[in-house]
Parts: sequence; structure tokens; C-alpha cells
Amino acid sequence: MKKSRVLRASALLIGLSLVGVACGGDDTSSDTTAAAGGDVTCDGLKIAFFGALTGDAGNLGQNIKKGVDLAVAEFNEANPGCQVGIEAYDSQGDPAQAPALADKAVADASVVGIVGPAFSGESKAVNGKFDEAGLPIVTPSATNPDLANQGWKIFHRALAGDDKQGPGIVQKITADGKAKVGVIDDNSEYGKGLADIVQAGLGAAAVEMNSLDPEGSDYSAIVTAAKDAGVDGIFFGGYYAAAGKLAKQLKDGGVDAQLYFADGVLDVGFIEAAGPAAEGSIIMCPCAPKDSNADFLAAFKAKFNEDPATYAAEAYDAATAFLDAIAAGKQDRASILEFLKTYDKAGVTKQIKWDEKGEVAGNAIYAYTIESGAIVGKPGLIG
Amino acid sequence: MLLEVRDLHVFYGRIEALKGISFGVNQGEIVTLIGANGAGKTTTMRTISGVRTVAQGSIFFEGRDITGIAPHERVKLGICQAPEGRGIFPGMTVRENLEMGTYVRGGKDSQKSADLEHVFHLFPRLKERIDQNGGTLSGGEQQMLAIGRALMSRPRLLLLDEPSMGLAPMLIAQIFQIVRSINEEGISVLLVEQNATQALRAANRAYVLETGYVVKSGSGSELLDDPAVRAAYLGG
Amino acid sequence: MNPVVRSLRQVGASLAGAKAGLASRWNAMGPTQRLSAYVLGVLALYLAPWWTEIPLLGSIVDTPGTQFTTVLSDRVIIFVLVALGLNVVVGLAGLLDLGYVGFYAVGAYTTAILTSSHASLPWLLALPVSIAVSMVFGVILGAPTLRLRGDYLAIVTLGFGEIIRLSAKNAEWLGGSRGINDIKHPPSIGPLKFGVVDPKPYYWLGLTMVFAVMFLLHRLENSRVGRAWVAIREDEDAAELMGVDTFRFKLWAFAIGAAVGGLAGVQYAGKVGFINPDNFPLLLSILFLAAVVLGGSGNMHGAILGGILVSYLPERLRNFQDKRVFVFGVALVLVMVFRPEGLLPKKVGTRKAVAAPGEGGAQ
Amino acid sequence: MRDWLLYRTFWDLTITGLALGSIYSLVALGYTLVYGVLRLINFAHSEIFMVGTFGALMASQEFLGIPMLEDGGYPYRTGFMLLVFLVFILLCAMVFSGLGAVALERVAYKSLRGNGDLFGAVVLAFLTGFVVSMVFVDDTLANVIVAAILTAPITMGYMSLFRRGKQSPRLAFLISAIGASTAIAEAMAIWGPEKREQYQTPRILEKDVLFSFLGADVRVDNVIVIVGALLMMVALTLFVNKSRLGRGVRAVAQDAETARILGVNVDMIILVTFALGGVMAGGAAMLFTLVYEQSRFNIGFILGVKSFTAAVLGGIGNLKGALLGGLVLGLVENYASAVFGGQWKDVVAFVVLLVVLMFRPTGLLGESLGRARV
Repeated sequence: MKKSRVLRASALLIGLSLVGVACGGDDTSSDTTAAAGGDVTCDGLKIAFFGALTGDAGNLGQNIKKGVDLAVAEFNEANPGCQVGIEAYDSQGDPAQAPALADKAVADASVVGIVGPAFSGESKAVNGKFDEAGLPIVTPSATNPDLANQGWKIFHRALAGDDKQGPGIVQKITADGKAKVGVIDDNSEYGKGLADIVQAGLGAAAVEMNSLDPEGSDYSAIVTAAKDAGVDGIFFGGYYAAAGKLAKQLKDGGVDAQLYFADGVLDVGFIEAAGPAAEGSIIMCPCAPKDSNADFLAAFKAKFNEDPATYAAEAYDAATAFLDAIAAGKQDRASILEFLKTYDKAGVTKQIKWDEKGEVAGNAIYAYTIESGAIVGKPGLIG
Repeated sequence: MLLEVRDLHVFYGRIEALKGISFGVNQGEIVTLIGANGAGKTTTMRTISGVRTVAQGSIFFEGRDITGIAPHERVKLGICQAPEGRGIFPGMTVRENLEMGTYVRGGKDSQKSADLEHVFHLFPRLKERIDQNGGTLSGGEQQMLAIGRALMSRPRLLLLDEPSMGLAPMLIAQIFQIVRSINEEGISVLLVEQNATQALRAANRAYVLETGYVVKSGSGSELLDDPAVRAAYLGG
Repeated sequence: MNPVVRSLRQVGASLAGAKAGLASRWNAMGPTQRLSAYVLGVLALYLAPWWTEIPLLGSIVDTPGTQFTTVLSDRVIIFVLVALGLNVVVGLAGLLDLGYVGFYAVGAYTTAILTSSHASLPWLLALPVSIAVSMVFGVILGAPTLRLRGDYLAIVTLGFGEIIRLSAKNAEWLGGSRGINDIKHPPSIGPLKFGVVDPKPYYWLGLTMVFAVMFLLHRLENSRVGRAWVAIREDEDAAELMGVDTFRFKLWAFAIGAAVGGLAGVQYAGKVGFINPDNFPLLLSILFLAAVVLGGSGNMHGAILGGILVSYLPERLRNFQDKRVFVFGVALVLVMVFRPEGLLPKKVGTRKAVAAPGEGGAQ
Repeated sequence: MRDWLLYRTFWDLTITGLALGSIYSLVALGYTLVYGVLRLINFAHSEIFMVGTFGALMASQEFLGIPMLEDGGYPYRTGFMLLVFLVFILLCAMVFSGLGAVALERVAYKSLRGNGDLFGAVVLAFLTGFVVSMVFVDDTLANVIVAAILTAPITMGYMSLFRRGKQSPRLAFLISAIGASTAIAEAMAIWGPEKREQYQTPRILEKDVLFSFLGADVRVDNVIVIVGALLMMVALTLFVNKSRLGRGVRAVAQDAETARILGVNVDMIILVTFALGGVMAGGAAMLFTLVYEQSRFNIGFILGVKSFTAAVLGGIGNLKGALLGGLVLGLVENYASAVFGGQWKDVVAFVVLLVVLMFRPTGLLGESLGRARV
């Protein structure tokens, strides 16, 4: 009697878990069916997206994933004999979650290249693993300068790092003739790093105004300080949500200084958050304006029925580099990594060619501004 | 019978505090429950007020089964208690404490002030302390306040739990005097006491509780003369 | 009775039956049999990285999208260690700590400072220092605040955890928001390589730490100290009246809890090699507390179960994507409504509930 | 250290600090009320505030149809219409938060007091059905349908599983609160109108400088927030002290058992307490959106922690303490931001809390609802 109960209970538990496995197991979009014909043949290769798809930073990851999706879809259409799959590793941008995902990617031999990791924090936590496993990565968005100096052979990025972006911003602010510039950051690795570079670059023209809490709501102490200092320009290193709140509160508080931001603010979310206070703000970005490549813009619109958002084009270039390697007959991580070393091609955003540290050759910094509630790319580029 | 308790069983966790007690209070009577600490007196009172759940048995009030109804419904029916340790709200003034007695009734202000006057007539000391916080009163005053508060609800049955506890002998006599005069106004009283002599003198009838059972009952004077009761509760 | 009620009852009955069956079989075993059962169980745990290879079991335990072994080494073992430590504070001594992540952070940061950013000691040397530093922090927080009661202590500990995180974020000396990387790994022993890619050695090391901590805490629980803690939890005033030096024992609970939390931090830092302040958010403190209470606060095995569930389930439920946190929240409410003492409640009556008079205070 | 900035901008900082502090105070009232009556940290109170900000959003955008932008400017209201709009949005936010708080108490707490009722069982049953069906289908509509079908039978099961008359340990309440808080915030992030994104509420009034005070500009919204919060607190104090239900709240806070003996329906009073706290949080939410014009699914978390800190700082369970604690916290944060920089303001705030509790272990004004005459 007792024995049968034990059996029944365990059978029930196992049954329940099996149902869970059967019904939820397959959530990746890998599709590796090989079809006959075409120029290139390959079997069961995948490139992976690594970054946040859900969670607070999910939007950015979704942009990147779309760029990868587009590149792979175009490749698969052109090469019926080589259908490349996509694996998505959703880290939620959290360095604590990233290692278990990275190990999974490393263990999956069919993954031959990674577009990502999307953020600098998670990059530090897992790039060492990819390096040891020889799994090549091209990040479309992690701009922390340190990343290129870790000696990782597998590291590449598809855009300029903050050590290029920072001076670009300084150049722009100086060119605009601002004499007293408040420098604010959000105390994040990205924002503070950039703000420090900008502050150092501006020298005597900079007024240090410390950090704000991006999750907080009230920035009146900073507004008061800006008013008191009588600044004619303000640079904020951080992301768009906080930038929007800050811009609005500065405007309401009667501060009329010219606002400068960096790539983390290049999102319509900034305009939504700031409202009319966003007008005239200047946003610098190492990313190309969306209309800089008409073909890409048209293809993206056709596939997703929307404009490409920040980093979608960089992700497209990153994925394209891997796909070109596959097209060249490279079928494993080592030869793809080797291929990237000599890669030199005009991407949709810039010339994609890496130096030995993995920094990309084309490192133009672009200036955007907000006009009538829309982001407008300025033709006068710096860089 | 005004209140009838039949075969009441009540538990505290796993401990059975009342093991099947039965008793009753007739209209106009003073009935007292006496017994040592832990005999179940206070449990009985709380169960009648409805703040302890009944495991078995039933409680009737004016012939109606009230075993399962909520405490505030019982107050509406006319059962009100001045709890053990007085249960004064320390952060409320004497007036506010008294007005808590009319909580269920709501009541018009004119009625309320008439009731207040009545209580002040019984307990003139409370009138002097009317704006003082309950927590600052002396023990005797707090006891008066607790009784006065219960009276504010215009009860038909007044439950008094240890009204003499911790009071000086002179005050005790005064309290019992007041209990009698309340009774004379037509309010029935169920009185729980450790001070058995005074209680038995005041009561029409009495029950002796021992570890969850009723072991003896009779009129107040009968039990006063009972040698066993004298030995156990009246100090020989 | 409707079918759902009936099947709920049946599941309950089968589970109870299974429990009773196991218990009776356990009781029927001789000492050698029991010992071999223990050994087999421990062995099975050390072999956990290969569970995914077993046909049926594998498909049940494997985590979709993440490496099962890394989940074990980076999440589960860490959470179990933390839950064991926090259980001393919350479950045994009854002190509500909402800032436990602070000690975890102190352990991790001390290791990071000593092996990477300000010195280059080997990990093995950083280990005892980090534990000691965490303990000191436990005393630093405990000494001024343990006189506060219940919920006041909760908010103060919460504040303490935040002060530690924000200080790490703002102090350049601690790496600021950039964090600290290149933290040394534990030394490789023979074939056991503590490298970057293979998580198995870290899991084994962590599991060994769990057993060691369990052994020490078990000894402590059944000692004079353990009885004093329980007395404090049950009724602090009574314990004080009986001569238990409540302050001293509360401080001990805090220090020991902090030490175990610090140990978890050391293990984490040594494994991942990179930490930054965002690894130690306030939310993690709350998750730790949820683990202890969910499993059964006051019961070591309950705390372990809670630690496993809170760290493993989100990974197992990855196919819920961004709904898993919602599921977790609902599950917390449901468990508390129907099992308010946790999944494995502390045993009542098997241990003396209060210390004998005078016992606790004796020097 | 930039103490010169503090001297130079002292009054500016004071006014904005008081405005922020008023919002802390209103939210702190909810913690304090519930703590006073139940001795429970209502961890999910922060989400009640969040729900209120969504109420304000719904009111202004959906019901009143105020657009976000008109030709790069805002469609301001003035005079009587402004007043009508403000009151309507306030009422909406209060209703959202108030109902949210009442539902929260009946689902997540009441059954833990050994008093589980049908409403709680139905909601829990629905959630169970919903979560279980999520294992099988990843489609919200299908989940809702399955959950709705399963609700009746599971409800019956849950009703029979409720531990009637058994009070749960205090920690269980805290964890249930944490679970409810997580579930509410995540539900808003998954199914809410703006998902996980920050969203804006439309601007209703022009944020003119009303007058200058010792060199500090005082804006209209600052004044509305400070005055509005004070009015709400006065109304609450009057209610608690003068009304019959309010007196019931105080009685239960001081001695629940005696209150029951005197005929106070304690469950009813607990519900009233949650409703009061919710209404205050709704008011805070409306004022918050008026000043900051934004919210997010997780907005409650930080604000909740701050407000709870404020409640403890002032003396939890004490209504005046909540007011004082909130204002002190708002000022301390602003001054600290000026002197040490925004990155240190939370550290300073918690250090102040620590120091205060060391010298006054029950907060600035001491504990308890009513004990010190509210």
C-alpha cells in the first residue's frame, strides 16, 4: 500500500515535469533545415545573439536582435544550401545571469559566432569564457574602452568605443563655443566613464555636477546647482529615460543651457520623456543615421514594418561579418575567427575592419538633434 | 432564561480550556463564576463575547442560538463586557473611551450625552477626568471606566471580568456597590471573580469552576456556607 | 466533492503517504544501511553535473537555454550557502535582516581587493581574510543596532545593505561602478582545474563548503548557543529574564550569519572573476529572505530547499521568459497562504524550546 | 564637499525638498496606518502607489483625453477647469489605489490571519489556474479563459484548505507581501499599457514661478503638492479622530481584543485601514505625476523604500511621525545631493536614519497609532 503510494506520487511528479518539458522546451528560433542547391553549403551552423531581450533593458536587445534576424534571413534566402540558425541568449543585461548562458553557448558547438554581449558589464563577466573557448564575438553596442584592453583574441566591436566618442563630444561642445558646461552622469559604468572623459577633455570649461540616480524621480538638487552655476551647456552621460526626466526638470527649473547627450540617449523614449524640453538637444553617437544606407533602411522596413532603432544597423553589420565568413566556407569557430582578422568590407554603417585589439576602423561620431519632436541626423559629422 | 450556555468546549491550541460547562443567567439576576486561576473563567467570558471560537456546545441568548455569530453582532443584541485587566484604550481620552461603548449602536448625540450623564452619575470621578488619557488613570478609575464604557452600550447582560482585581479593599466594596445598583436598574450581570466572598454576597446564584468543569452550583448564600467552597476559595 | 478538490486531496495524500513510507523505511534501516544511504546521497549530489545525461531525469532537471552545471555552480550553490547563513539570523535568532546582501558583497569585495585590485594574494589566502572581514562587518552593524526591535532592525539592515552597495559604487578605490575584474580563481589541485570554462570544480568546491557549513551550524544549533538563539526567537524578554545575555547571542548570530554570507561572496567572486555593485542589489536581499522563509525558516533543510528553489526555478522556467518573475510572486503568496511556516517547517517540540535558566548567560 | 552650494541655494533646496518630502509623507501614512493596526510591514504598499500613478494616467489620458503635446507645447488648463481636472484625476488615482489596497488585504493577508474568505480564494484560484495554464500555452487570452474555467473548482479546493482561525507567523506576512508586490509590479510590466517602459503623463498646468521667497523660485506645482499633501493629512487626521470608523481604527490599533469585545468589527476596520492608506497613496501618486509627469511599473520600489524609511524615521504607527519623517527625509536628500552629490544622497539618508534610531529607538516622535494621541 505504502509502496504504491510512493510510486503514484513519483509518477505524478515526473508526469507533471515532463509536460512542462514537452510544452516549453523549445523556445529558440533555431531553424537549421538544409535545403539543396545554392552557392554555399553548410550544415547546422548558428550565430547567436547575447544580451537583454526581456527585463529593463530589453528594448535595446530587441533592436539588436532584429538587425541579426534581417541579416540571417537575407543570407538564408540567398543560400538555400546553407541555412544558418539563430540562437538567442537572454541575459536581461544582468552580469549575474550571463555566465550560465555563456557556458551554454560555449558548449553548443554549432554556435560559431556571437553578436553581443550587448552591455559592458556582462561583457566583463563572460568574454573571458568566450576567449578561452575561441568563440568569436562582435558586439554591436558595448562601448566601454576597457573591453578592448583585456587581451581577448575573440573580441571585436562594430562601433567606436567611448574613448573615441568622448573626445568627439568634447570637440562638438568646444566647436559650439560653450564656455561653462555642467557635466552630469547617472553613476553607471557607461555614463560615468563617458562623463569622466568629457570632463577631462573640457578642462576648465567643465563644471562638475556629480551624479543623479537614474531610477529616482527628483533631480531638483541638480537643477538648482545648474542654475546657481549659470552654465551655458550641459552634458549628461547616461540613458534616455533619465535624460528625459532631467531635460524636462532643467527646462521647468528655468535652465536654458544647450543639452548634450551620448548614444545611450538616442531613442524616441528620450523625446517622449522630455516632451518639448527635448527640442534642440544634441545627441552624439558612434552609430550611423538610419537613412545613411537606403537599402538597409528599405529592407528593414519591409521585414519589420518599422524604422531600424539604435544599434540595429550595427548588429546587421556584426552578423554580416559572421555570415560572410560562412559564405567563404569557414565552418568552425577557429577559422571564422581567423577570417575576421582580415575582414575588410563596407558595412551599412561604416567600413568594417578590425585592428588587433578588435576596435573597428571606421569610428565616425555622428551628431543628432531633436527637431519638432523627431531625431534628425546632422550632416556635419565629426570623427 | 436570558443567557444559557450548554456543554461548552473551548481550546487554546491543543489545550482544552473548557471541557463542557453549562450554566445560565436569568433575567434580572446577578450570577457569579468563581474559581482559581486557570479554571477557565476568563475563557468563558471571552467565549460568550465571541472572541474565542467554540469547539463544541452552544450559547443561547434570549432563546436564540448565538454560538456562531460575530462579536459585534452580540454587542448589538445587548451583551457587553468590561474585560479583565480593564482593557482601557490608553491613547484615548476618558470621553473617547466611553464613546467607544456606543460604537455599535451609533446613536444620536442627545442619547449619547444622556448616557454619559448616567455614567457620570454612577462614577463622578470619571467626569473630573473627562479629557485625560485613559492610560493616565489609576487602577480604580480604569475599572470604573471599563464598567462605564460597557454601560454606554445599554447592555441587557453585563459581563464583568474580575472587576476587583488589583484594587484596594475600600474601592472593591465601592465597585460591588455599583454592580448592585446597576443590577437594580434591570441589567442582568454575569460576574467572574477571584474575590469569592464579595462575589457570592452580591450574587443571586453562583457556579464554581475547576480546571474547565463546573463542579458546584447553587445560590450565593448556599455556596458561602458550603464548607468545601469555604476551604478552597474563602480562606477557610 | 468536486474533482479538483478530490485530486488535490489525493496529491496531498499520496505525498503524505510517500513521506510516511520513506520515513518508515528509513527507521527500519540499520546503521550500516543508513550510512550507505547517506554516502549514496552525497555521491549523487557530487555527480549532479551529469544528471542531465540520465534519460528521464535529464529532461526534467535540465535548464532550457542555460548550462545546467553553471546554474548549479553560480546560482544554486551560492543561494544555498547564503540561505544557510541567513537562516541563522532570521530562522534561529529571529532577527529580521533585509540587508543580508551586504555581507555577501563584503565577502566578494574583500576577495576582489585582495586578489586583484589592491594586492595579489592567492584566493586561498583571501578566503579566511574575507570571512573574517565579513564577520567584523556583522559586528559593526550588529553592535549599535541589535538593541532595536523587530521591524526597526529590518529597516536599519536594509539601509546597511544599501550603504554598502552605494559606497562600492561611489568609491573609486572599490572600482566604482566599473567593478573589479581579474579576480583570482581558487588554485587548481591536480586534475581539478579552476579555470574559466569548466564550472564543475566550482560546484564541487561549493558543495563541499555547504556540507562543512551544515556540519558546523548543526553543531552550533545543538549547543548552548543554539538553545540561546531559540530562546531569544521565542520570547526575548523571557530569555533575558532567565539570564540569557541576549545582546551577546544576537551579536553572535549576526557575526556567524555574516561569515557564511561572506563565504558565499568569496566563492562567487572566485568563480566569476568579475564583480560590480549591480551584482548586489537590494532586491537580492529580499530574494534571500524569501528563500529562507519559503523553504522553512528555522529549519536548515528548509532553508536549503528554499535556496535551491529560488535560484533554480527561474532558470528552469526560462521558457516563461519575462513572465517568470510574475509567476514567482504569485507562488510566494500561494505558499505563504497555504504553508505559512514554509515548505519544510521547523520541527516543534523535538528540541528544547527555551534555554535552561542561567545557562545562556554563563561566561 | 560643496557646502557653499548648500548655503547659496538653501531655500531653493528647501522648497523642492519639502515638495518631495510631502509625497514621501503621504505614502508613509499607508505604512504607518497598517503597521499601527496589524504590526505588519505592508511591503506591497509601494505597488499601491504605482497603481495610483497609472490611475492618474488613465484619468488624464483616457477619461479626460488630455493629449501629450500640441504643436510642441502643452494644452494648459486654467481657472475653474484646472480645478475640476485636478480633482477628477485625484479622485481617479485614489479609487485605483484604494481598491488596490483593499483587494491586496483580502488576497494576500486576510487568509494568513486565519480568516480567508471567498474573494481571496477566487483571486488565488484564478491566479493559480492562470499560472498553471501558462505551462501549456503561451497566450494570455487562452490563459485567462482556462483560468476562468478552472476558477470555480480550485476556489472550492482553496476554501477547504484555508487554515481557519490560525494566525500565521509574522515572517509569512512579510513574504506574502513581497510576493504580492512582485506580482503586481510584474503584472503591470507584462500586461500594463506601457509594459516595462517609462511613460509620461500629460501636463495639465503651466509650471510658472508663483513667487520668489528669499531668492528661491516657488513654482505652482511645488505649492500644489505641499498644500495638497497637508490638506489630505488634515482630512485623514480628522477622519481618524472624529469619525466612528476612525475611532474604530484607533481602538483596534491600541487593543484589538477589547475593541472586538466592544463590538468593533475588526476585519472591517482592517479593510478601512488599508483603504485609507491606499487613498493616501493615490493622492501621493496624483501629486507625483503632477510634478514629475512620469511613472513606470517599478516606480514604487524605490519610493516605497524611501517612504517606509520616512515612516520609521518619524516613528512608525504615528501619523504625525509619518509627516515629519517624510519632510525630514525629503530635505535631507536634497541637502545631501547639494553637498556630497546625488550619488551619496541615499547613503546620507540611511545614515541619518541609523543615527536617529540609535538615540531614539522608536523614531523621532515615538511609536503607535493613538498612543500619543494621533
